[in-house]
This record gives sequence, structure tokens and C-alpha cells, in this order.
Amino acid sequence: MSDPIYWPSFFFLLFAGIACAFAIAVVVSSNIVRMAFYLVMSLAATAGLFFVAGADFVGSMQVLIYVGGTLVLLVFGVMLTSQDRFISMKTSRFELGMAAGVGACLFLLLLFAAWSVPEWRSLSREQVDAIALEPTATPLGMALLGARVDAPESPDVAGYLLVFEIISVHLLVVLVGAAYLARAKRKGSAIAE
Amino acid sequence: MAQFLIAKDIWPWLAYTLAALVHIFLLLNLVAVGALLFIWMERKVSGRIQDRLGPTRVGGKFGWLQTLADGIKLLTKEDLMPEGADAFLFKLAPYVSFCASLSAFMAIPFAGGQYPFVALHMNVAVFFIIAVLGLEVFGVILAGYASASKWSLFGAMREAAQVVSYEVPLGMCAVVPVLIAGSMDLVFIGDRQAGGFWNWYVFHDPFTFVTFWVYFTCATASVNRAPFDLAEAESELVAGFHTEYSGLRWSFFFMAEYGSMMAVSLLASILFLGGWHGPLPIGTGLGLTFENGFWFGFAGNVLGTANILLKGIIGVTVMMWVRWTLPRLRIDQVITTCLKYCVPIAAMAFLGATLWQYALPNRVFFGLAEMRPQSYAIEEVLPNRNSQPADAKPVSVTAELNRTNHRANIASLD
Amino acid sequence: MMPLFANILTEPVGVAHYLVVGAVLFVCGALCMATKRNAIGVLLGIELVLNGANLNFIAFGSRYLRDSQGTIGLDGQLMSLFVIVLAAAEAAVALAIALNFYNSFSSIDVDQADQLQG
Amino acid sequence: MDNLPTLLMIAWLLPLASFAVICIGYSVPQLLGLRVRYSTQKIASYIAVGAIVFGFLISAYCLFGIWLPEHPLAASSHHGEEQPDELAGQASPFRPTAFAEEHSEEGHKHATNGPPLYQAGDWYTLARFGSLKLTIGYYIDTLTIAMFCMVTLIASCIHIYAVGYMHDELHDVTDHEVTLSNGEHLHRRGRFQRFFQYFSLFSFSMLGICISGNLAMTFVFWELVGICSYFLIGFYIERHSASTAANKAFIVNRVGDFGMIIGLMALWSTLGTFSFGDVDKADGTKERGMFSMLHEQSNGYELAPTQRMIDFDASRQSEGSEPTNGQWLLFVAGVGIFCGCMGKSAQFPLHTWLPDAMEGPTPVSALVHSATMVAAGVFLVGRVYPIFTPEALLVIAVIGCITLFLAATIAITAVDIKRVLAYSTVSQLGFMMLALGLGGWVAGLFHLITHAFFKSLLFLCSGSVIHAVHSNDMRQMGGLRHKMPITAYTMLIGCLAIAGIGIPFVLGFSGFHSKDVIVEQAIHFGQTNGGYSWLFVVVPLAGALMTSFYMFRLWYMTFAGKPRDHHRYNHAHESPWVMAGPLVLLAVFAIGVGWTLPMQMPGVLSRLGVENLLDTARPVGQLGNKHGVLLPNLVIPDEHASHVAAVKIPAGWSAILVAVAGIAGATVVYLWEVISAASLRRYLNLLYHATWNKWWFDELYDFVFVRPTLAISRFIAFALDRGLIDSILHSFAWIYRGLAAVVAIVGDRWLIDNSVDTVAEKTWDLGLTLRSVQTGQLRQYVMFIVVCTIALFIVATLWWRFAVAG
Repeated sequence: MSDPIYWPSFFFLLFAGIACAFAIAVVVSSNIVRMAFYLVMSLAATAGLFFVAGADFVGSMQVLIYVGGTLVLLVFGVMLTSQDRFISMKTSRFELGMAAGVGACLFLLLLFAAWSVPEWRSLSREQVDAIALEPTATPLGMALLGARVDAPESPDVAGYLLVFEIISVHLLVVLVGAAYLARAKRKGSAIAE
Repeated sequence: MAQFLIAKDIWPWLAYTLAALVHIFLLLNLVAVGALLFIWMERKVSGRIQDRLGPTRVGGKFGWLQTLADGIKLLTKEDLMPEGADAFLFKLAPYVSFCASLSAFMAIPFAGGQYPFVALHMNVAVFFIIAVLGLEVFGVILAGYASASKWSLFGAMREAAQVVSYEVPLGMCAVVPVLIAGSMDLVFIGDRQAGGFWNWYVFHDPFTFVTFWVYFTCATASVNRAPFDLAEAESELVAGFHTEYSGLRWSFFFMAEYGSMMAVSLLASILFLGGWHGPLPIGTGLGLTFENGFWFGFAGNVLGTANILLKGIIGVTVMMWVRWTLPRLRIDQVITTCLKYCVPIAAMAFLGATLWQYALPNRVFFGLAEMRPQSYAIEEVLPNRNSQPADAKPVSVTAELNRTNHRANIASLD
Repeated sequence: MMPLFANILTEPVGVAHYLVVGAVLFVCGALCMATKRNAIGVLLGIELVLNGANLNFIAFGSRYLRDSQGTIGLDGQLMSLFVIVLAAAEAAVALAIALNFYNSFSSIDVDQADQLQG
Repeated sequence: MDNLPTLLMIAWLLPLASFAVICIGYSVPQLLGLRVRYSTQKIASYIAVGAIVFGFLISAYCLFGIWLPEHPLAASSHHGEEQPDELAGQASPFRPTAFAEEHSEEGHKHATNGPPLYQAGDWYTLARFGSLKLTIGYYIDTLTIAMFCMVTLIASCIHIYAVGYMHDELHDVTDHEVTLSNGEHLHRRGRFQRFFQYFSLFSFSMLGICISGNLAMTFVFWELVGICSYFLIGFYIERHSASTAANKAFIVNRVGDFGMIIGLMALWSTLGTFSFGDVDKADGTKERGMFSMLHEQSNGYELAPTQRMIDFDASRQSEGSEPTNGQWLLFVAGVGIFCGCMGKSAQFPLHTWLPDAMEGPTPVSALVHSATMVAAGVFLVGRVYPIFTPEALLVIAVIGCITLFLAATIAITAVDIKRVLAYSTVSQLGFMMLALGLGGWVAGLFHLITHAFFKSLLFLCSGSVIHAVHSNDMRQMGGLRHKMPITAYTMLIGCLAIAGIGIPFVLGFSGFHSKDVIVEQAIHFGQTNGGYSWLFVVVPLAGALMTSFYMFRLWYMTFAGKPRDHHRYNHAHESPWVMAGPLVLLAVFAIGVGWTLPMQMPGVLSRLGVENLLDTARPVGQLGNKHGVLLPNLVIPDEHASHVAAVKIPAGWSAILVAVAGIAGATVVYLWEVISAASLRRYLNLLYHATWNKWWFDELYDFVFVRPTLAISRFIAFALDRGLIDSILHSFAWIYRGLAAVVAIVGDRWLIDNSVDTVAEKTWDLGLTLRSVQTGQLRQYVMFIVVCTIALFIVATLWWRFAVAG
């Protein structure tokens, strides 16, 4: 029994709409806390897009790390620096216009690029329905450990163990670095003005 | 459920809509009615702990209508907003919290088997729930900021620091059962523990035993319950982040809080305490499985749902018990507990459980018992030293994954 | 050019649709970086930009959006995982820098951070 | 059989693991400034002991569990057991093997033997430079396994003993022999763990030499042994004497190693390989080793220079000289390698380091003198025996002969208990070299193994004595047997063993058997060559006489008679069991290690004995008489032929006679004191002084080498360096300075400076212009980036279109 509405597309439209709307809201808004809130909504909707594209693990990661972690950090920053005059800082009208023009150019350009390759258009409904569903978490985990179970027929597809390790170390370094940068200054360090 | 309806020749869009409505109805009721029950329970429990009776006036001997009366009071209360508040965010904040708390229930299975009782059967459910529960803090922060009150702001900041910190050990602890089961699918994890309490992951090995307690501590902290309720420390911050709230908005925060408590308790019972499986395999013993027919399995699942809800309620009760027993910690003590104790213990337990699993792959109950032979194909995904022949190619893995029919979440979308 | 929204509700979406959403996020992020004077606002813009890029990775790696010969497979998801993780790291460092900046200037206006002016 | 290399590798690497553990676990933290607790340090010794004991167990399993069942001795022997031995007492259950066997003459016509049973292979290829391949390989034959058992067993005993002996290092130490500039004695932390760390490395290195499959690897471990001995001799590094002794040992060894490198190069450049045996390659073929190249099967396994050697030799031949066909080259290679052995085994010109090496703790001396360092030299001669030409063997024999005599004379007058033993070691090493040089391969290595046991016993006993009386000087001892009976009587067993006491042709202490075969071979050599070669019989016999004399002198002065220093005597005590236990164990071996079990014993025990074992490992081409080429009259006689009765009987009687005579002499002089030692000293004044001053070798070296070197250096430094070279250089400098001044003004300032300045100014101007772009405004930068991206995209698109279109 066929369905007039193709549901993944429906959810794509839903999430894409939310993501784009809130992304634009981020730009338009001038209140920093609201911007953060819009961003969260946008990112959460992006996570939904990930789910629709079949990347459930990445979507969860997006929610967990970005929305749950990064943005809490951001809000934290807002709190620490929240004084009324910083909450909303206006930019000059000229700059806004300039940015809008350039942004429009960039967007048109990207649109052009996205639409100029025929292979990037949709598949037909039958083709998509024929694709078997595959969970992604296990292959992703194996790939991070250096084994590509998703591409067994081409053994030279690289695993990501080294990258994984490098990023782990990188994270550690970053944590140390951030703690160092944000540490309480010793007494007597001059504060400007 | 949607598949079931489609199989009964119902239009897919109608089937999906119906299924969604039923799920939403059930879950909303669980959270809302649960909150009613828990608020009443909290009062009774605290009363008993403090050697008094608790509510008795409304609703007869047990005061069981007390919360309903409270609800009516809250509904009729004036909805106030401070003058300097950010109106948009102020109004939005309780819903954000509540939505986050409610969404977590979306992925929690209440019974397993071939047709699990779950709104959204996710392959990465554990991750999803932890991630979504973490979103609850966002509503709290927005509330704290938007209230334009320093008490609220303080509460919200504390909450932010606390939740961000406690998500680390919480995630680590949750990963341990995932590691042992070899999947993040909660239905799968729950069904792995079928067959009696000796199969529960809390008793899997000493490390999971430790992990369970660390998990429960961190869960208590991440839902802001005493002794970690710094965000609403009424002795210091009036009422913390919800100082300026009243009426229905306020009650949304409370529903979110009790919902989260229930959610983490349910998660704990699925991850560690066998989920919908009782301490003794009574349902299976009576033949209530899907192998014997759909309705047998359905009855078994209803039994399992009762089982897991009972476990969840017990978990919540323990949290209440803790709340009325222990004094509140200072913020530095809270963070110390997390970073100096919970994180290292969780990390060690994780490592230990890994090694244990490597050394004794098919043992349960502290390694004393052999695991019941189960033909879970996911075992072959993980390099199992005992069962996998040395020359097995990873080619088979994808096939196995296909065969196991772990529905990717997109399945629930189309 | 094929109409974008003609039969979008009845037919599957393709990579191009995702790319359009990604472009919107990217441009919004870039604009955010270019127009916000608040350092935290700039950071929000960066997050948006990264998300736009992530969306593209996911789209190119997805098996449902185009025939499987053309996808970059799991690499797309892996890349976006790395981007997410590194974005978290970057946010931590950037916040630390912002705090430091605030400590030094009692302000988070990036326009004041022009010590590097030539 | 297949896992034999692996097992031996484990036994070999265990001490390395112990070394690594101790080094990382203890020494590195200590270097980083942590103070490792003494109770923790104690664990280090357990690690080391555990490693070496486990190594011994593995080695013993390899010998008895793998090798012997696979290659039973009875079957592998060349000689029929059924031959009657008419001289052996039928009553004795133990019968020295290969004893008085009849050999028919025709048996020796074809008597050059093939290579012994061995396993050779490579574990790991370190590097490959063209045809030069450096590998970590193995060459395992009976000798290797026997050495493994011997080394690990003795090292185990010494390790255990050292746990007791070194306990002083388990607390802070005040070294009374080191006085600081402020007049106080040195006070330092104990370094118990360091001792065991080096011990483990030492054992590892020695085992590495034993198992090594090629000369390059041998050389590596050779040097490792050297550096370990350096560390251990200099263990009390703060003592000046210890540090100089360590230096001396190291430097003297380098002299020998120089010769060894020459030998290595000679071999490699003509053979193209370092490996001893034939190594299986991956493709199933064999990679030929040195031995099979020099002893072709087609040649009846006779030693013959390879074609490359002959060609090489011919290309160097001057007009009219006798062609040597590569024999000289082989001689040089052999002597070169022997030079290395000379250094390690303290042979005659390079023997001076060994007595000085007594500065190390006594367990070190025991290890150095029995199982490891000095044994390495003899072992290497035994290992590369197939490349020695008869002339090279003669050199070895001569050197050994000189060494054994000189050292024995010096030992007679030494009063330091450890020095007596040290010189006795040198002397015994001389015996071994002599035996090897005279063609007695089994005799030399047999003596090496028996000597290892009784010499380690003797050293550990002396260590026990020193531990008890805190002095090395025998003149302060006496009568100690009442105080420390275990030490006294185990040492007596050691003395009897080294003196070679036994019932002729029947049974005796281990040294009896091994010394007997040496004397047999010497007499056989004398019979074959005649003339001056009888010196090779007389001198060893004199040496043996002196050996038994000074050993019993030592024993009497230490343990018998009246105590000379009552303070020390009263203070003396028997050592704890951790030290006495190894003594007893070693004493048992010192008695019995020379024995051979009769054929009637079951299983692997049948005919079991060191001599029989070694006989199965006899290197390729060593049976039958070998005739010299450069010295045509020289004949290295067949070793088996020395067991005939005509040689055996005089050898047995003369050996036992000199041994008994030596003991008798010592008894007369030092126990009964019929003749006082002082009057003897007066009678033989010159001789006494000569030996007392060690034949003035140290002075001689000082005069011949050190002082001239110093004088020449001084001359070069002052006259040549300062006077000539410096003034030339100075004048050059002056000229250059003048030139430079001109260049500086003309070239530098005018030409270069101007141009560079112009460039700099232009750059500066450009920079000033460009700095206005650098606003420091983050948001503007973002805009730049976006705009430039768009621009790039447009340009690239246009270019692409253009390129496709055009």
C-alpha cells in the first residue's frame, strides 16, 4: 500500500525548516542568550537531519556533545561575562548590509554548487526502499579502532585508529590548555584600564 | 506498533499517526501521573522518615488526593513574571525542561521481546537518553537567566557546572553495560539479562557492581536531587532557578524533575537490574513469550512493564530516601565528589569491566555462572575469543548486522 | 534546473537538498562571525559553520541519498564525528580565551581586541 | 627439538628482562631523584635470582629433556663402547670415559670428523649492508647447551650468595676506604639493586655469547660483557683503586678487541659471512656458514682456505716469495680472534687486569672468574676452533704455557686471599688455552667447565672468609676452620679439586679428570713433535705442582694453624645459609662434575658426563693429525689418540705425583712449619721479589708503553703543536684578517650593504602600506575570507570553463 507522503522527506523538511529558521534567527538576534538558545534548536534540528540521513550515532553524538556539552559551556561563558552592555551589542547598519550582501553571494554560490552536479539529486523511491537498513554504531566503533567492517571488499580502506589517538591526545592537550588559560590569575596581575 | 498496524492493512500515514498518538498519550500520562504519584509519595516518605504521618487531610486516610489538590491550586494560581525578565525565554524555559525530560521516555523500552514496548526503538538508545536528559539543564539555565534575579542566576550556574561535570561519570558508567552487552540498543541490553537476577549486569562482575552505585550517585546528581540539589538550595538561594516561577510553569519544572528521576531510574533498571525481567524468570516459565503466540508475548510484556515500573518506582523511592537522609553538600564538595571520586572510580570500573569481559567473556554473576546460551548474533560482531574461529573475516559482520534486524531508527520513520 | 520543492514530499530527498540546508547553516554561521561584536556570538557562528560542514559530510556519506557507489560511506560519519569532538575542544579553548580576554579588558567586544592592528 | 631455540632464547632473555625491570623500576626512579626504599630494593635481588634460576631450569630442561633424548650419548660417540678397558677398576661404578681406548691406526686415516649436530638460524636481522648481514642468530650444539647449564647454574649460586653477601648495601654505607677532602669517610646510599641489575646484564651478555650464531653478534655481547665487568669491578666507584681497576680491565680488553676486529675483518672480507653454521633460508636452501666454507665436505672436512682467500693472498704476493695459498690470512684471522680471547681470558701479555679486578665485590670476582668473563675467551676459542690453523694453535699453546707458569709463580707469594685465587685463575686459563692450542679441544673446554665450578666455589668461600674477618690479607687469618667449618671444608674440597687430587685411572675430584686429559694431550703432543715441544709437558706439570702448593698454602694460612690476629679471629663467624647453601651445592659439583656415569644407567643418564657431552660437540674437522703448512714440521695430534695407554699411564701418574708433591710441600712449609717460609724467602730472594712484584709486568708496561706515550705526547704538544703548528696558524690568521678588513670595507659596506638596505627600505614601505589592511578586527577578517572564497570560486569556475572550452 503506497503512501502519498514520503515520510523521510517530510521529516527532512520539518527538521531542515527548523534548522534553517533558527540559524537565521541566530544571525538576526542580538541578544546573546537568545542566540545561544536558537543555536541549540538549530543544532538539535540538525541532529534530526542526521537521523533522517541514517547517521543515528552521529546524531546522538551531536545532541550529547554539541547541544549538551558545547552549548552549556557557551551559556556558561555568557553567564560569566553577562553584563547588560554585553548581552546585546549592536553592529553598524553599514556592516550589516555589507554582510548581508556578501552572505547572499556566498549562499547563491553554494546553492549553485549544490545543484550543479546531477549525481547529487535524489534517488527514486524504489531505490531507497531497496536499501537495507544498517546500524552505524558498531561499524563506526570498529572504524575508530582501525577495522573497517563496513567496507570488507576493499581492504585498503583506511581505519581511523591513528586519527582517533591523535584526537584523544589533542583533547587532553586542549583540556589542559583551557584549564591553564582560564585559571585564576595570581594576585598583582594588572587588569587593563 | 506502526508495523503492526500496517500489517493489519491500515493506511501507513494513519498507522503512524495512530501509533504516535498512542505513544504520546501513554508517555505523557506516565510522566504526568507519575509526577502526581511521586509528589504524594515524597510527602509520605519524608513524613515517615521524620516520624510523622505526612498528608492526611485530603482524600481519606492516606491523603492520596493531596497532589491532585495541589495541582488544582497550581492551575488556578496567578502566573507572575518579573519586570526585568526576558519574557520569551522565561516562558519557554519550563517547556524546554519538560520536553527534554519527556523525550527521554521516547527511547526507553518498557518490555522487550520480538515486539518491544517502546515508542522509538533506537539502535543508540543509551546515548540518546543521556544526551536528551542533558538537555534538561538547558531549560534550567534559560530560566535562571530569564528570571532577571540573582538567586535564579546563581542556581542556574550551579546547575550548569554540576550537570556538565556529572555527565562525564554518568556516561562512563552507562557505557559499561553497553560494553558487556555489545550494543547500545536498550531492548537488546534488557533482553540479555533475561532469566533471573544472576544474569543482571549489576551482578555481572565486581566492577559492574561498583559501576551501578556510581551510576546511581551520578544520576541522582544529574537530576538535581538532594544531596546534590544545589540549583534550588532553598536555604541559600530562596528556591534557586525557579524562584520567580509560579503556577503551572513551576509545576512543569517539577514534572520535569520527577520525570527525569523516573527516567534515570528506568535506565538504571534496564542497564543494570534486568529491566523488565524479574529476579526469577516467572513470565518465561509460564510461557508468556512471543514464540507461543502474539498475545502470550503481549501478556508477558505487560507483566514486564509492571516489573520495570516497579523497579523505577523503587529507584525513585531510594532517591527520596536519600534526600531526606543526607544533608546538602556544598558546591565544592559536589564537584569534588564528581571529579575526584566518581570519575576515577568510573574510569577504573570501566577498565576493570573491560578486562573482566575479555578474560571471562561468557560468564555472569561475578564469573561464577556460565551464561545461558543465547543465539544473539551481535556476539559475533565483537571479536569473541571463544566462539569466533581465528580465520573469520570481518565480511560476515555486516551480514550478521543485517540479519539481526536491529532496526536503525530510520525504520521507525518510514 | 530541476525544481527544488516540486515533489519533495512524495519523493526521497537527495544530497543536494542536504547541501542546501548545509549552505544555509554555513552562510548563517559566517554572517554571525562577521557581524557579531560579542566574542561568544562569534563562537556561536563558528559552531554553525562547523555544523553546516558536518551536514555536508553526513549527506555525502549517507547511503539513502544517492546510489551507494558515489557515497564516501562511513568516512563521512567519521569525519563529522571528529568535527564534533574537535568543535567541543575548540569551544573549550575559545571560551578560555574569551574569559582571559574578559579578565584583561573587562569586555568581550571583539572590536576591542585589535592589538594586532598594523 | 623445534622449540629448543625458543626455550634457550627465553633462558637467555630472562636476565635481560630482570635487568630491564630493575633498571626501569629502581634505577630510573633513583636517577630522577626518588629514594627507593631499601625494603623495596631487596625485591630487585629476588627478581634477578628468579630470572637466573628460571633460566637454569629451562637450560637443564633443554639438556635433559630435549637434547639428550634426541641425541643419546651412547649413540653419538665415535667410539665403540664394547672395547674392553683393561685398566679401569671393575669395582668402580664410575668410570672416566674415553679412557684407555684402543685405536687402530687405520681408524685415523679418515678420521677428520664432520660437523657436530647443531641447530643454526636467525631470529632477527638487524641490518643488511650489501652482502654484510648483521643478525641476531643462534648456533646451538651440545657445547652451547652445556655452557648454558653451567653458566646459569653457577650464576644462580652466585646470585643467591650475593643476596647475603651484599646485604651491607641495604642500608646507608660508610666507605672507610674513601676519605673525602674534609677528612670524613664517604657516606652514601646503599645500591643493592644496582648490583643485581648489572649481574643480570652480565649473565645475559654471557649467555648471549654462548648462544650467538655469528661472530658479529658474539662481538656485540663480547663488548657487553666487557662493559658489565667495568660496571661491576668499579662497583665501589668512589674508591680510587676500584675505578682505576675498572678502567684497566676495560682498556686492556680493548687492546685485545682491536686484534679481534682485525680477525673479524679478515674473516668477513674473505668469507663474506659471520655466521658459524649453515642457516636455513626462507626458500629452503642453506646459507653457508664459516665452518662449512672452511671445511668442505668434498675435502674430507679438512681445514682448507677458500678460493677467495687464496685469490686474496695471491694478489698480495710479492715476486719470488713462497705462495701460502691463504694460509697466512687464516693464521692472521685466527690469531686476531685469539687476541680478543687473550684480553678477555687474561692471557700472558694482557693478563694484568685480572688481579686488579679483585676490587669488585667478591661475588663479582666469582662470576668473572668462573662462568662469565674469562670463560668467554676460552669459549670463543672453542667455538671458532675450526678456523684455527695449526700455526695459530701453536701460538695459543705458547701463550697459554707462558701464562700458566707466570701466574702460578706469582700466586705462590701473594698474600691477598683473592689475589691468590685471581692468579690461580689466570694460571688455570693458561692450562685451558694450552690444551686447546695443543689440539685438546675437549680437554680445554672440559677444564673450563670443571674449573668454573671449583673456582666459583673457591671465590665464594674466600668471600665468606672476607665477610667474616673483614680483611683480604691471609697473614691476618689462621685457624678459621673452627669458626667457620662449612666454609673451611667446602674450600678444602675446592682446593683438592683444583689441585687435581684423585685415585689415578679411577676416580677423583673434578679437576683431577680435566687436568689429566690436558696432561695426556700435552704428552701426546710431545711424543708427536719431539724436541722442544716437551716443554709443553714440563711447564704444565710445574704449574700443576705450584697450583697445589699455593692452594694449600692458602688453605693452611687461612683455616689451619693458630689464629694470627685474635681480634679478627674472635670476630669471625660462619656465614648465613643464604651464603653457605650455594657453597655446599657448588662443592658437590666441584667433586662430581668431572665424573662420567656408566653405560648401564637408564635413559639419558647413560654415559652422562661433561667429557662425553663435549665429545659430541667436537668441531668439524678436528679428528686426526693436522699438519702445519707454514711450519711443515708442526703436527697437532689427534685428541682421541691421547687416550691410549702409552700416553695415559705416564700422564696419570705424573699429574697425581706433582699434585701430591705440591700439597706435601705446602704442608711441610705452612702446616708443620718444618721449613719456615721466611727462610725460604731469604734463600730465593731474587725469585721471591720477582714473583712478589708480579714479574714487574705493571712496571714494564708503565715503562714501555705509558711513559713513552706520555713523553711523545708532551713533545708533540709543546714542540710541534705550540711551536710549529700554532705559529703557522697564527700567521695565516693575521693575513686573513688583513684581507678581511679590505673586503669588509669595499665589498660589504659599499656593495652588499647598499643593496640590502634598499631592499629593506622597500619592504618597510610596502609593509607600512599593507598594515592598514591588518586592522585587528576579527569580523573584517571573516569578511575577507568569505569574499575571497567567493572570488576564488568564481575565478576557478571561469578558468575551468575557459579551459574546457579552449
